[in-house]
Amino acid sequence: MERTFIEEDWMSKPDALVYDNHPETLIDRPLHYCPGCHHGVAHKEIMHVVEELGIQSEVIGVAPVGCSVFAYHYMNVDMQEAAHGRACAVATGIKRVRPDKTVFTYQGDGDLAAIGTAETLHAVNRGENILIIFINNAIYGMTGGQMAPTTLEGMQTSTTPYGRNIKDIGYPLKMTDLVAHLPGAYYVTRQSVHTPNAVRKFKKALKKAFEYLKDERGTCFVEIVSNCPSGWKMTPVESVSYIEEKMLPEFPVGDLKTPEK
Amino acid sequence: MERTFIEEDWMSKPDALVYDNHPETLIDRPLHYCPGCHHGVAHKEIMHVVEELGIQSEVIGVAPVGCSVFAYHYMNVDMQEAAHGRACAVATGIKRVRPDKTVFTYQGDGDLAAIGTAETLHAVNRGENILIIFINNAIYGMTGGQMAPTTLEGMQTSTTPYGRNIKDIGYPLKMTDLVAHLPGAYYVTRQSVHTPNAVRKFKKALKKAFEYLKDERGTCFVEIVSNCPSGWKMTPVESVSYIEEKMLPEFPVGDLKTPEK
Amino acid sequence: MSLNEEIVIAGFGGQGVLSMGQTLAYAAMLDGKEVSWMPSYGPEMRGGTANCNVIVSDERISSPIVSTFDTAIVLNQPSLEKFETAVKPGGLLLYEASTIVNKPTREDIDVVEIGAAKEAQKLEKKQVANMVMLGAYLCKKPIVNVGLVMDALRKALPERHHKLLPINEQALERGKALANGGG
Amino acid sequence: MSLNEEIVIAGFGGQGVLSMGQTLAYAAMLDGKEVSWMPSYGPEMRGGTANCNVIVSDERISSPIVSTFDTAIVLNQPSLEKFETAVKPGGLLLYEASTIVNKPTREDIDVVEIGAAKEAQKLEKKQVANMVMLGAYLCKKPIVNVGLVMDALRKALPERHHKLLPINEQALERGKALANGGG
Amino acid sequence: MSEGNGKDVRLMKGNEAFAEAAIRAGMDAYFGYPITPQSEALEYLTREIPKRQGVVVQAESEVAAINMIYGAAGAGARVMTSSSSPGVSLMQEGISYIASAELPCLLVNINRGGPGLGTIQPSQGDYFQSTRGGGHGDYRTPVLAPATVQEMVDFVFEGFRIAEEYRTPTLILADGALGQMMERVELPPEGSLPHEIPSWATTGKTPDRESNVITSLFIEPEKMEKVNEKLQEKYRSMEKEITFEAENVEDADIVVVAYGLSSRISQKAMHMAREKGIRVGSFRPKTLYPFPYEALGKLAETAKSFLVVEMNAGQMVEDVKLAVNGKRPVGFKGRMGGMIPDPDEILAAIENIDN
Amino acid sequence: MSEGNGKDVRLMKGNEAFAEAAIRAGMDAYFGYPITPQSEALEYLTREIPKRQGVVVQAESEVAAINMIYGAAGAGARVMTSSSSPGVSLMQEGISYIASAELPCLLVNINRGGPGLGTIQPSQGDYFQSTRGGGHGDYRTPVLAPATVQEMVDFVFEGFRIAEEYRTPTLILADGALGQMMERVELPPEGSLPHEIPSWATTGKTPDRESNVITSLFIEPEKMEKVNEKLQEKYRSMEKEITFEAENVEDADIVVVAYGLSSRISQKAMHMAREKGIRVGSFRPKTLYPFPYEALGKLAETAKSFLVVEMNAGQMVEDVKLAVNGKRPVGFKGRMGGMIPDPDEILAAIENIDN
Amino acid sequence: MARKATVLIDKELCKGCELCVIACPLEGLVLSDDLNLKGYRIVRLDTDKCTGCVNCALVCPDSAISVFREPKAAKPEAT
Amino acid sequence: MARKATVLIDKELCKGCELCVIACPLEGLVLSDDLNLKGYRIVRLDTDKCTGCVNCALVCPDSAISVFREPKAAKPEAT
Ligand SMILES: Cc1ncc(C[n+]2csc(CCOP(=O)(O)OP(=O)(O)O)c2C)c(N)n1
Ligand SMILES: Cc1ncc(C[n+]2csc(CCOP(=O)(O)OP(=O)(O)O)c2C)c(N)n1
Ligand code: SF4
Ligand code: SF4
Ligand code: SF4
Ligand code: SF4
Ligand code: SF4
Ligand code: SF4
Ligand SMILES: [Mg+2]
Ligand SMILES: [Mg+2]
Repeated sequence: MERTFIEEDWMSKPDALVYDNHPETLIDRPLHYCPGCHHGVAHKEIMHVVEELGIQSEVIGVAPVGCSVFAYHYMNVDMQEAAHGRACAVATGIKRVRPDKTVFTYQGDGDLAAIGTAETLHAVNRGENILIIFINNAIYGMTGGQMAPTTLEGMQTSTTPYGRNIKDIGYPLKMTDLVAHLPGAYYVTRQSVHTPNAVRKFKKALKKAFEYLKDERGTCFVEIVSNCPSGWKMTPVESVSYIEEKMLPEFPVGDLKTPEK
Repeated sequence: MERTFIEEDWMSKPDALVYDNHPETLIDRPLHYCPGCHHGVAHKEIMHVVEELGIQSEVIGVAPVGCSVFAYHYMNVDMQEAAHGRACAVATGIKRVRPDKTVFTYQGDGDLAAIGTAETLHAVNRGENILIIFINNAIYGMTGGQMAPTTLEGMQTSTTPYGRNIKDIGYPLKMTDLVAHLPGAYYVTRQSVHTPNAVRKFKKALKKAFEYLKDERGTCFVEIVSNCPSGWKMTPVESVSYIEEKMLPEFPVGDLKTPEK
Repeated sequence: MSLNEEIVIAGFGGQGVLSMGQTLAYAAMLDGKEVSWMPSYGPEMRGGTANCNVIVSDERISSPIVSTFDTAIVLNQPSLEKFETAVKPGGLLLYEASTIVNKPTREDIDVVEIGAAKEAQKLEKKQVANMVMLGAYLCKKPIVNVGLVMDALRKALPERHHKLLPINEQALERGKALANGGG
Repeated sequence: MSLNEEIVIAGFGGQGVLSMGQTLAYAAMLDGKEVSWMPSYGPEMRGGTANCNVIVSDERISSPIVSTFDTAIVLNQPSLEKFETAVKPGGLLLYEASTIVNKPTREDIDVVEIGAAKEAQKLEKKQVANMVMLGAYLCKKPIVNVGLVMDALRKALPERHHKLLPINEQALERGKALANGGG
Repeated sequence: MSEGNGKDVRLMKGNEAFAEAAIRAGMDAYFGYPITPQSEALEYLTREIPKRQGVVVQAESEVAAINMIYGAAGAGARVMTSSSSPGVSLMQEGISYIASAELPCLLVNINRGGPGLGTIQPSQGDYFQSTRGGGHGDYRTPVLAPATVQEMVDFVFEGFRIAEEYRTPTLILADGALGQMMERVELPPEGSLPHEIPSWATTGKTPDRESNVITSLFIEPEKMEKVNEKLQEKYRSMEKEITFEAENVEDADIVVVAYGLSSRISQKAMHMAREKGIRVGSFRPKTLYPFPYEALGKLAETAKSFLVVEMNAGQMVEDVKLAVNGKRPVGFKGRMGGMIPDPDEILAAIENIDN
Repeated sequence: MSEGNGKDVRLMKGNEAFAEAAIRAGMDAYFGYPITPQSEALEYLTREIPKRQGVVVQAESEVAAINMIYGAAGAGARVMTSSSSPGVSLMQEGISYIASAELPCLLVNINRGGPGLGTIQPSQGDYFQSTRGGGHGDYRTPVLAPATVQEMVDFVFEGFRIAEEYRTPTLILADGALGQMMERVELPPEGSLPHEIPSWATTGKTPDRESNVITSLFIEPEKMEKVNEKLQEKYRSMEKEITFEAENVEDADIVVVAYGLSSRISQKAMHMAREKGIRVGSFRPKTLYPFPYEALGKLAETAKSFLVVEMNAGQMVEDVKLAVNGKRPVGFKGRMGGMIPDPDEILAAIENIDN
Repeated sequence: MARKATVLIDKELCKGCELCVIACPLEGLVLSDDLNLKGYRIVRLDTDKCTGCVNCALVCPDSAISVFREPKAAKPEAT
Repeated sequence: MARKATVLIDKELCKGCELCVIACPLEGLVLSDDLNLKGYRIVRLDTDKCTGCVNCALVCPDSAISVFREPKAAKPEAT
């Protein structure tokens, strides 16, 4: 691997590596995602946060069914692969029997907001002390780009070939807003990872979420407005503009609920 | 039956009967409910409204699994008995293939707000042109008085024998509030039937709901804050006070969303 | 002949129908008998009625649900309607006086009216009407002695309710007396 | 001998791998042959690769999925790695010149490099690289004639794209020429 | 993509073929949820139905989809859903309800490798679930097992007919390969399967009739037993729908029994064996329920042994044994978890018996 | 309610008895959803667990409950859920996942009359679902069929042991009567079934080991086939767990085969028949899967015929036929939809064979 | 004085829940000691002053109550 | 002039998505014509001015980028 190659003398100094692309918490293995897919960004930065907080041995993750079904191939923490939509129920099961652990789910919009609606809302309503990471790319990536509940109005997908028609099939579902309305939710935020600064903000929010979990006062919920270049039939670079121009107006980033409020 | 017995001369005049306890839309059959159960009040008045609107032949109802599973024994309209929690999906199926009909569901809080959470919210989010009647008695009546998602804090049920503990099992779920947040919801209201005036208001709201349905602009949703003397282990009369003093503060009546707003 | 007594106890929800059956079954179990107790369950409960089958036997019990009975103890009118015909010829039908409008009509069985509610009122504890009834039954069919019933109650009731044991015993005795034509 | 040709076509998602296979299968179907076309499907697509099996036969086809091939047409390096070993001895391996870093090494099969992408660029329509490749294949194994391939394209393409037929035909011909050592 | 000889002949994917067939069979509505390897059906329908006739709704889950089917079927519509193994498992409660309420509908399971999330590759691991009613209670569903894309089309028509004639949910069980592969198909003309709204459907109570009620609840066990007796009677009467394909069985020493994709491969193996002089026949049930017990039982009088080939751990083996009833040995050759057997290994299994 | 003779003897409802047994067997967590006729289990546990040890959560549905079970079992806990027929149907996907991921857990199905919403009365209509894996793919679950409230207790201990020894979801299948009735039970002491957190469980990755992963996804069919082979091997190895109860079979002309409640009634009928001089024996499988094929097959050498008695349409009949393998006729007497046969009608069926 | 309004209570439908009792503004309904065939104590009207306000009927869960009111003298029909 | 910071790009991990390219404030990363073994065109650093801002690494989905910055001269240790 080239990354062990030293080009300048100072590079071998201990502090020189300011961004380590493979922290201990990230398994060194090529990702299976399409080029430019934000799942990769999210995985990597979640694991950076786990590394920075030094909680690797406390964490138990739950992977969904969706493109990120193999999250456990990359995240170097104990993990369980849940059935489609049931990650929050699985996380509940884990957390209830291992109350001293930090349990998180990582779920797509099909998983969390379609088939998993009940499990998600009820876990939050019970105030389960878990962290739900919701990666919303407004489409079913895994199965070939079908409409998700979060698909934007007019957006073309393989099951809305003429664009999502509100009258027929309804509105982009704002799960995060619903979650924020539940008293069991403790910290609820929506972020994105489409620019370096967005990534920085996401990391900060995620770190907060992990920390708030320790309060044991309810569910933490972090949405990531994300992309799917393949499903959107765009280049990764185009997908970044689409996020900026279409996704964020519908799903604006920011905290929806904080413990202080 | 005694009700054909005429005590005063004027009683045989055509206009004398100002409250007919058995309109054509209500099947003349003793109800199986416990004494004082509000399911009976709700059934009767829903059918009075159908009668008054003259829509008996247009209406298709969906009964839930819950004490009102036999609603079709009483409501003299075409009906389908849905699986537990799935009434909104069943109603969607009916309405999509019979778009000219008026389709309603009648569901308890276990049915609609626990196992049926996803089906309910997604039907509303799709803006299905159906009417959802949600009878919330804060308990699972049918199965013997277990906790429902809407059970009040501290309330004793057969599965919260020491009172509902928020920390452990979460908060009374306000489904109607969640529904009102969805753009697919057209008219959302919460009513009760515990006093004569409450019944009058409920009827008015229900009539509006049926009428709004004709606009074909989204889902109408009517919650009825209701009782379960058996599950609550109270007399019917005590249950009326409980509604007034405990239920209504948590579930206040009124419109949550109207087409005008 | 070996004992095999099949009983139905039926009435309203609040009348202590189920616990009467349990107490009887428990007492018989303490006596070394094979016993089973089986409640009716389900939506028919919604109407407010409840009933249970109790079987006390010297032999292993096959099914806890039976459709004809050696004894029916009925505490309200709908139960009478439901179970009068289910009593085996020569069997016993005990009923609560105050709740029955249309009296039983069968003549091939032993029909006994008991004013258990009234008797309980006299004891100033209407909850023990079921024990009056049980006492009456045990008078007619002494399949287990009252001492064991008291043992059963002692074990079934939580400690803090043991102060109620004496009144239950009184009720049982009054029931016996009533069934004996006394009281 | 009766015809039974089993082909795999593999490359990146955007390279027209699947439609190349469909066109071939369709043409052979028009020729009265038994055909099957089977895509790879599933998460391995996430990496951006795609492949399909095509079988053209005089006889009823048993399984549409086979693990060794008479011909492999590969359009990128990972596909070469995956399928080089799967070509039957004596079989044919066609590969796209521009995407292959490490060349194939087998000597018991017929290995042909085709600069299909470059050729398509010359035609100023990079989408037809797959047809160049198909032409090259049909030169090596004329299991169906180019006229039928054009018929297949005509039927498969929506009317509004029929203006593209000529350039596709050109591409097919260029491919044939390339494989013939020409071009 | 038609051949232009009057017949409507195309090269089609199994998933698209059965979707197109449904439109042509006059399907009123489809409710479904994406899952590999059958999502193309929903995709095809969302593309075609807006241009043609009917309703198509992407449900929020398979649980919702099957209950939408219940509702629409109860309202008298001709309806279909499709899914693959995990999704079909989620439908089991709903299917039991539909069977009990006696509603007609067509379900398609494009079987993938299980259990659990498994693989998305072709499998026949859902045989038990399909033929024994994976849901609760004593119900069965007729199960049709196509072996070609053409049959994916034909069995849609057949499936709707059976569903409506017997008022029963009817299942097409095919493996992932049949859903994904393209083959030549000839499509029947649109509207060739007539359909009237049945009188029992919930279409609004008119003054001339009592209210129609669709339910599966019969709280008194005496009534529920009657319902069950009626169902069992119906299942018995379905025996006349049994179909199968037998080849070379007359003189066969060994009969290979297989359905769907594995039957095609088995037939190839049979031909290979015949070339080697081994007298092999092939028997393919097209209906897995009701199962051709009788026809297979008769073969036990002439054949010396049976070999069942499945893409599972040997589920149909039980039915074959029940048919053969101890008269002859029943062997098994299977692949699991998404693997497809090849003709050579079946041939080897045949030769193994023969020796 | 103990007898006070040292032993802990009580008069208990089946539902409460198995719940109490679970606490005594060291259950770490229970996740469930109310449904008649088994809601008393959840009620009992919500009452007892706060005073004792463990976790109890009322889930929002059976789908959620079974997935909570998956999570908790994956984290190494000893877990149980219970439900009744429609609820168990909803769990089928989850059970298939648990089987595939090889997680131990105990499931209790207090079977009621189906299909559909049906009745809430006792039934054995879920035999197929239980023994053939109602979910997708080639998995099985060991199935224990208690016939007394005492066995409802004993089989909880047995069930946890089997679940953990084989890393498999294990099912107790009992009918509604066994859940609702009270009988005498003797309770084993608390903590008599040791339990350690298994090394494969997700308990947090420590530096001394790789991360633990619980999954049922093996996307390459080659791997998934391996997983399946391992499962099949495991199922074969379970055969040593087969248990049954045979009475009067040595000299029997007719063997009545029944499980659960119907076996009790059948035994009564057997005694009645013996009194009439008919040589009847009774055979009761306690494990429905793995099924005692061999033991029953041996009886086919001495008995002249078999009569299967079930509270369903004749589901175990298939297993008995598979065991008897054509050697003897297999008759059937059943009631459906929540009806319970009485000894007289079984006797009549016996006499019918005898003549 | 003749009554202006009255209610009819279907004895066999009444379950004695007393919801009508607390709904009557006149406190005109009372639980009697009579049992119906189901064994419920039933309600009866114990006033001549009933106004026909229908309150009781509205809250009765069992549709046991119908309400009658003396019609106003019919207006002479317009010709 | 020696570089003050640089990035290392793992060639075999890069998928040529260009998200890093648009993230670099210096426009210092470019898609090269080189293919890696998977057949992706890969990105390379085309500047000496890299500041080590880590923007590129943050947005790289495939963890292909690590960033190095010359450490400040260590402060003399307190004794
Ligand atoms: C029960 C069930 N239904 C459907 C599927 C098929 N399926 C797999 S992933 C998925 C949706 C993926 O979309 P999303 O959750 O948004 O994740 P993404 O791939 O977009 O990251 C579906 C429908 C399944 N595996 N299981
Ligand atoms: C799948 C399934 N799970 C559980 C049940 C059992 N069940 C029947 S009704 C009910 C809840 C009833 O509560 P609710 O909906 O509030 O209605 P209520 O009786 O209070 O009117 C439950 C859990 C069932 N029938 N089906
Ligand atoms: S399909 Fe979409 S979500 Fe899935 S890996 Fe590709 S780009 Fe990412
Ligand atoms: S149990 Fe409760 S909800 Fe059900 S009928 Fe009785 S009072 Fe009504
Ligand atoms: S109609 Fe009004 S006044 Fe008359 S009894 Fe009823 S509530 Fe009382
Ligand atoms: S409200 Fe109706 S049921 Fe209740 S007491 Fe009055 S009349 Fe009887
Ligand atoms: S570290 Fe900053 S300056 Fe350097 S290449 Fe990356 S984005 Fe550009
Ligand atoms: S972001 Fe990463 S994968 Fe994408 S081009 Fe840059 S280095 Fe390559
Ligand atoms: Mg998505
Ligand atoms: Mg309720």
